[in-house]
Amino acid sequence: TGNTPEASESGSGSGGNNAASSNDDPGDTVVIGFSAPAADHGWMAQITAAAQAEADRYEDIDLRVAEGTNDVSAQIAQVETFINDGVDAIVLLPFDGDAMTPIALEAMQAGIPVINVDREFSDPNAARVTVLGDNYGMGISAGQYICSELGDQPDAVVAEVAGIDSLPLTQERSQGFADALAECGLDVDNRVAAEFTVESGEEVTANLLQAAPQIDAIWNHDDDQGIGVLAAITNAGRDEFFMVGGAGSANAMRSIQAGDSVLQATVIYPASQAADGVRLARLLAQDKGLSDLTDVEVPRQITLSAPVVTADNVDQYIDSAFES
Amino acid sequence: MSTPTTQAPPATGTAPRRGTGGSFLSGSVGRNAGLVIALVILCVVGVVTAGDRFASTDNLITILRLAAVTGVVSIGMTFVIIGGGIDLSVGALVALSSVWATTLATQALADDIHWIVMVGTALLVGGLAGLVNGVVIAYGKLVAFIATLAMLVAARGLAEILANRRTQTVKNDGFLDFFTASPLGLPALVWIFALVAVVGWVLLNRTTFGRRTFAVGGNAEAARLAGIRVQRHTVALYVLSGITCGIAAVMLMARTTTGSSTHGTLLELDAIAAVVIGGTLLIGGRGTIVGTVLGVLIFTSLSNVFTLNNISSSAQAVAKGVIIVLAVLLQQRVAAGRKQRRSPASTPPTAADGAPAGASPGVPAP
Amino acid sequence: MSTPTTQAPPATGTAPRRGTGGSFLSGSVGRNAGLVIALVILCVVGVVTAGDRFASTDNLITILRLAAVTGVVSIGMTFVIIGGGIDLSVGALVALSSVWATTLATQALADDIHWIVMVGTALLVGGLAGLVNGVVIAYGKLVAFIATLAMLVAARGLAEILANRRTQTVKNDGFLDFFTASPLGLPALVWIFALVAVVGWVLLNRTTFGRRTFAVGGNAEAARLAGIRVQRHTVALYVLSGITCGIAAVMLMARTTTGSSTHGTLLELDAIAAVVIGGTLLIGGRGTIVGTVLGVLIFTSLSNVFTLNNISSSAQAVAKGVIIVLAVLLQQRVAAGRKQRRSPASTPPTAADGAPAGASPGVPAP
Amino acid sequence: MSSGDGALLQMQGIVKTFPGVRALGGVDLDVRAGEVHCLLGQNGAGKSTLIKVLAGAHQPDEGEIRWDGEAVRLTDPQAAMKLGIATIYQELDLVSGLSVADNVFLGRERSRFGLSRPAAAHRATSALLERLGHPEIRPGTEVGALSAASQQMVSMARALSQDARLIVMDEPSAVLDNEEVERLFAVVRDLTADGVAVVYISHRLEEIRQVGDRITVIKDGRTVATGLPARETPTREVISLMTGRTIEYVFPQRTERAAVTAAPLLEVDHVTVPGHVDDVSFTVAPGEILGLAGLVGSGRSEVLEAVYGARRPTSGEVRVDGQKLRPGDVAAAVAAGVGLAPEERKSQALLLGDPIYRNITLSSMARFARGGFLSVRGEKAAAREQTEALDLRPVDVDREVRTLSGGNQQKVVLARWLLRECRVLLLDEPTRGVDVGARSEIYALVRALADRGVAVVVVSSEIPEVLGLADRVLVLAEGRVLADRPATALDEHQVLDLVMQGTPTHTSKGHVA
Ligand SMILES: Nc1ncnc2c1ncn2[C@@H]1O[C@H](COP(=O)(O)OP(=O)(O)OP(=O)(O)O)[C@@H](O)[C@H]1O
Ligand SMILES: Nc1ncnc2c1ncn2[C@@H]1O[C@H](COP(=O)(O)OP(=O)(O)OP(=O)(O)O)[C@@H](O)[C@H]1O
Ligand SMILES: [Mg+2]
Ligand SMILES: [Mg+2]
Repeated sequence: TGNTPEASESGSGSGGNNAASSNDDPGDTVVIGFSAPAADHGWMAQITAAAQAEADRYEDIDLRVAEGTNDVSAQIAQVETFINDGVDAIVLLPFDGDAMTPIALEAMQAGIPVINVDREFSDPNAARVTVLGDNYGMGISAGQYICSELGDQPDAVVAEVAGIDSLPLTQERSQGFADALAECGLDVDNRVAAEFTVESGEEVTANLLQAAPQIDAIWNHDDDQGIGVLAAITNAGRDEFFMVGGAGSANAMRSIQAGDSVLQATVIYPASQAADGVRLARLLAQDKGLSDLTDVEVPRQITLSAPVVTADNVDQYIDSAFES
Repeated sequence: MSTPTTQAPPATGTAPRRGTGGSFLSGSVGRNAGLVIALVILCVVGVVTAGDRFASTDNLITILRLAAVTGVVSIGMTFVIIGGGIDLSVGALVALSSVWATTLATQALADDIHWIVMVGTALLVGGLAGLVNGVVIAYGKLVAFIATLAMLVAARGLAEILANRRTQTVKNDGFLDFFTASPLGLPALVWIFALVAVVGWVLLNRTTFGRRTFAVGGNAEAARLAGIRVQRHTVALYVLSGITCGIAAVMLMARTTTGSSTHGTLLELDAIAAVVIGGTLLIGGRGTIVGTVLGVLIFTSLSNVFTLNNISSSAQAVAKGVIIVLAVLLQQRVAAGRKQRRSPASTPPTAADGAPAGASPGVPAP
Repeated sequence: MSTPTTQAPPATGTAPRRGTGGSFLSGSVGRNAGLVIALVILCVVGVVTAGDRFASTDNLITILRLAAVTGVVSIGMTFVIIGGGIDLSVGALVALSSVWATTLATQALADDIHWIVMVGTALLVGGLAGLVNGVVIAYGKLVAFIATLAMLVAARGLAEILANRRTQTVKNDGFLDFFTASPLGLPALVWIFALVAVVGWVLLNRTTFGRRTFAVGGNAEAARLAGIRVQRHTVALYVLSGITCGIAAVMLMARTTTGSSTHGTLLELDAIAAVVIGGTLLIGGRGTIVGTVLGVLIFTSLSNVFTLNNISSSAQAVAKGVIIVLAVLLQQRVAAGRKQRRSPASTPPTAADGAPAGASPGVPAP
Repeated sequence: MSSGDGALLQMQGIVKTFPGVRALGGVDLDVRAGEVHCLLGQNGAGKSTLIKVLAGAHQPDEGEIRWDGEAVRLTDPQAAMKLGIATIYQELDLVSGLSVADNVFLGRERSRFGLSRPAAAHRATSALLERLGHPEIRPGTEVGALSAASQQMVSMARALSQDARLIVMDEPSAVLDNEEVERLFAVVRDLTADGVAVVYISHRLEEIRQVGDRITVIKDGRTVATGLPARETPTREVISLMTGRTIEYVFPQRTERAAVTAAPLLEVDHVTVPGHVDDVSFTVAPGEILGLAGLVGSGRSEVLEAVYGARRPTSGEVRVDGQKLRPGDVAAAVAAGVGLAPEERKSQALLLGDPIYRNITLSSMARFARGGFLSVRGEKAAAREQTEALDLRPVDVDREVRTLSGGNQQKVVLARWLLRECRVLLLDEPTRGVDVGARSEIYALVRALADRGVAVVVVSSEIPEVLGLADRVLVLAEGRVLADRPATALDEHQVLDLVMQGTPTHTSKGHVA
């Protein structure tokens, strides 16, 4: 599941790159509560699936997966249930980091380590460890890639197909993208927002392509909706531009590898974060450290990088990419 | 309800139907016996499968606290639906109220004066948006479904603009302290829910406002001919619903310490489902607060039991669908059985016998 | 529609309503003059703000193609709603059908035999799920809202389990070639939409089935006593809706080259909104296919115009809410005006006069 | 009885137009305090529209209303109620989900600080119902569970509760039986003795003679006669004023029937519906008209419903032409050639929002369909034929049934079964709300159908109607058959006696579910 094949500090991966460490030896059974938003798109589904798969690798992990929900109030109740239940650790991918902060604090105060995944809490004390994808960095990476391709054309038309617009992470990605483009004198000429689903991707892109008769580059935040984005592009018979994806699904990477579509590159947003979280939760609960690191204590924050995958390096990533 | 034979179609308003008011215990709860049984079964399943983890006080409080937000909105929704309308905008109004009550400006004002300013803002915003709904529906004569759908879309957009799509954190300690306290061992949110439910019950069953709500929803023409100002009453119902959204916003703000344009997503479906499962007719004129409260509790306990038993979300979804159908069928059978016992002479209900309006969105159970 | 003077409440069944069938042009379109005007205004705005980018053939085809999926589902929904029901499960059924029709097994079968197997699977799955809806509602006597809500939850869960939450890619070239072709310059999807709309119109207005649908939705008891098998007919309506979901699934598979459990998210709201904005009463017994088609086109053009003008999604939302309300108000005024002209002697509509039932979810425009 | 000459109410030149219809084209009406003023007119003449104008429910286009000599504007129902005008509408205007007491005080709830006082309302309601002679209706009962007659009493109680100076009653007796009409009249006389004026609308001319003081006749939305003395004006004159024709108000000649020996067409064998129908058996021969007499609540409607399959009997069977009908299956009964014109036309028979022709062809659709495709033209032509035969107004078959007057709506239902050409026709109160002219036409029609070999069963609360129209009469009480005799062998008093014998106490008629 790991998208970081070079065995990054996250130390995760069903690839088992570092599975040799003694940390994998069975210990006391650890009950881990896991709560994430509704698995209403491939990346999020993969997050839960990877967490489950990670837990299955260890016979000493008992993972309690709460129903994915986009209702913060319901997600709070799930964490409350975990606290009542006295689980040993909680891996939490909040629908809204700020909104989940108080309940996470409560859990920490109750002595349950909370591993915050993907969307950050507003209070650092609310989590023992924070595993983050780098949303702003993703936008930067995408922007820089486009700059490198188009930097010499100040009039180039750049379009953006964002994800769910009301999520802060979308804002961060767009911000990073805009900032990086500004570096080379470009800006976003057309922007639409989809819902992370194939269908919405197709729909907004169909309209986008009508709005912009001539485009040089498109950044699409999410490879799930990207399938729809590509379908719309094929339907419209357009190929005058190149496209950069986001998240890094296997599908997208195969497309890049084949080089048969406008998709030239994608920016990885690791779907392994929750799996990392589960693994860290186990270590914390069993009072172990990260023996592979110099500082064996589990660190407070881990930010996963957002590398750009192109035809040149796709082979390196494709095996660990998630199927959406 | 009566024997299905004589069940008239919803559109005629002459269908024999179940009682509305009635005394609290013998009436409302009795009439909702099926729901109570469904809830009890759910609890038994919870205890059997999760043991003490389910039956603990903490867990029950968790269920109640989760039920509180949806519950408050559902009470307002009950009024609107009994009055013959529907309010799809509740989730968006919760979001808008929460955002408005947590803007920097409002919070600054709250710091200067008192945190009650934030509460007032939330209620005011909810109430005003409800007023707009009501006026458009009653005087503009727009179909409620469309008018409140438009409000849903617009209010969420406005909330996003106000909040600039960021989550706004509540900084005011007075506010947080007040609403996260647990007087007498019950969280403030649960107290608020209880209060709103009781006030709602009294308002619906013991005041002229409540009587008129039934009349407006049951037969608006008759209500008009009886001298009730139907339009004005309709507006009042949507304002009421908007105010409950404001209350729910305050509760969410307390629970999450944030105001956000994503609060209350799909809350409208939860609320309507709770109201309808609680026996309120979608065509109006009929419904109970107790049924709504039971409906909310059933949905909340269901997810709690699922979470405790670690069922995968997809399987949960399938199970939830089946359980909803079973719960309502149970409620119907029990109600039919009670009816039988009360009037032993009446025909046993048979499938072939009448029950013509299965197709209708609001047809009561036989 | 008539002057508000005589507007009676829905619950009494005496509300003045618009005609149902009528000849195609003078009737349906004429009755929907307000919607046509709204659509024209929208187009004018599109041309003014986006010029050729809006008025180009490509763009119009884009609009039509995007309208097609929602459109097909809305046609089925129109039948269900006219028949006095509601189907909240359509989005989930689209997802389930699309997933089932794109499983490895189905695709293997399709490769062996013919891609029509995939189409057949989608239609069959949709139809069967509709059958379950219909049986639970007509014979189990569950409120349609709850029964189809349960189906929504369950079908999406089942789709997730089937697909293991993966997006399944359509590999069959025959299928893709057929459905992405553009005979006579119009995309296949648009042809399908047109075909479904025409068949739906004929079925509703020119056959005994359609006539029974109006009767069942208008007054189920009267329909039963007139010798119509109401329960059986109700089942047929939900099966019909399920089949349109299957068709929509095929169209989505063609459009996105995938089957996915996330297809059709919130499609139910879009479809119901289109049906209702098209003038179909939520209480049943009244509605037109033409109105529904116009409703779908209005919603689709709206997003198109917004995108062409590069408006932020939040501002789009606010504007959309306001425009929906304005469009419906316009439709009402125009209809009232037409009525006036037809009967010059009649009273000018006054607010004081009647119009009691603003509250009802299904109240027609005056 | 009429006290004082100063008119309490004067309406002059009232004009009211609906889209496409001029319902009132200049009506005058003056009512004195303490009198019973009868309003007569054919179906669709505009009586109900006039009283709705008076009640503030409709705004007139033109005309003047004077109350106590002063011009008033009745902008809404409240304005009329404030003046002291109480109205009992023709269409029951109750909220079926609310209790009796709630309905009586709807809009004028007994309350203190906004909190309702159910006990006070219940007490007051009990007193009113007692005064109306219906103590058995409990104030807490839900109105939807009451029979139509009891609901009428609730409307009445509501009017009385307003302490009005003028009470308008639009066909209050339509759903009542003889005895209840008598009690109603007693109340009316009490009221007028107290100086309250009553506007009384009915199609039963004998009632007008019993209770009325003066008559106003409306024809096609215009007053054609006013202030006629109710008792002295000859029936013939009233009818000709109403209809513009002279019609003999008589029943059609019974056909001399040797047919009694013919094999029965409809056989009802020991049918029991618990609580409603108790072991009822009878047969009807082709060409025979069977009348069912009995008090309201005696189970006559239920017998028809059981025969028709709308209600499922627990035992017994129904045969048509020797073929057993599937119990509880209306469609099977219709397919076997049985038709039912139900008691509550609005809720049970009509698609109010649909045009007339669709209502008429609803049960005969197959005839106009080829391969499921309908010929609307054929439908309309056939419907027009029926409306002409029944003198249904308006003649435009595209008109929505909702906009028709009550009596014309009844004709639409009859037209449906005439078109269907059934072999067995079940008519539940076929002339309820139908004017005298149309009544005679309906009688003639029913007889003509019988002569064509149709077996007809008629339920009516008007005993003379049953006796006059039917060949044979079944007297029912509490769901049992008390007598089965040729109509000629019975008279009104005998029927009433039978009914009374079969009904031990009259409170047992409690119409409570
Ligand atoms: N809401 C309405 N819209 C259109 N036309 C109407 C409406 N109400 C009544 N009419 C028409 O007005 C005329 C008078 O109807 P009204 O109900 O006053 O008759 P009526 O004298 O009470 O008849 P009946 O004895 O059958 O009750 C009829 O032609 C009727 O069709
Ligand atoms: N919906 C109902 N539920 C329970 N009981 C009912 C219902 N409708 C009628 N009844 C009861 O059934 C009995 C027969 O009623 P119904 O009025 O149909 O008799 P009927 O002889 O046909 O009188 P009518 O002259 O009014 O037609 C009465 O006791 C009545 O109260
Ligand atoms: Mg009348
Ligand atoms: Mg009866």
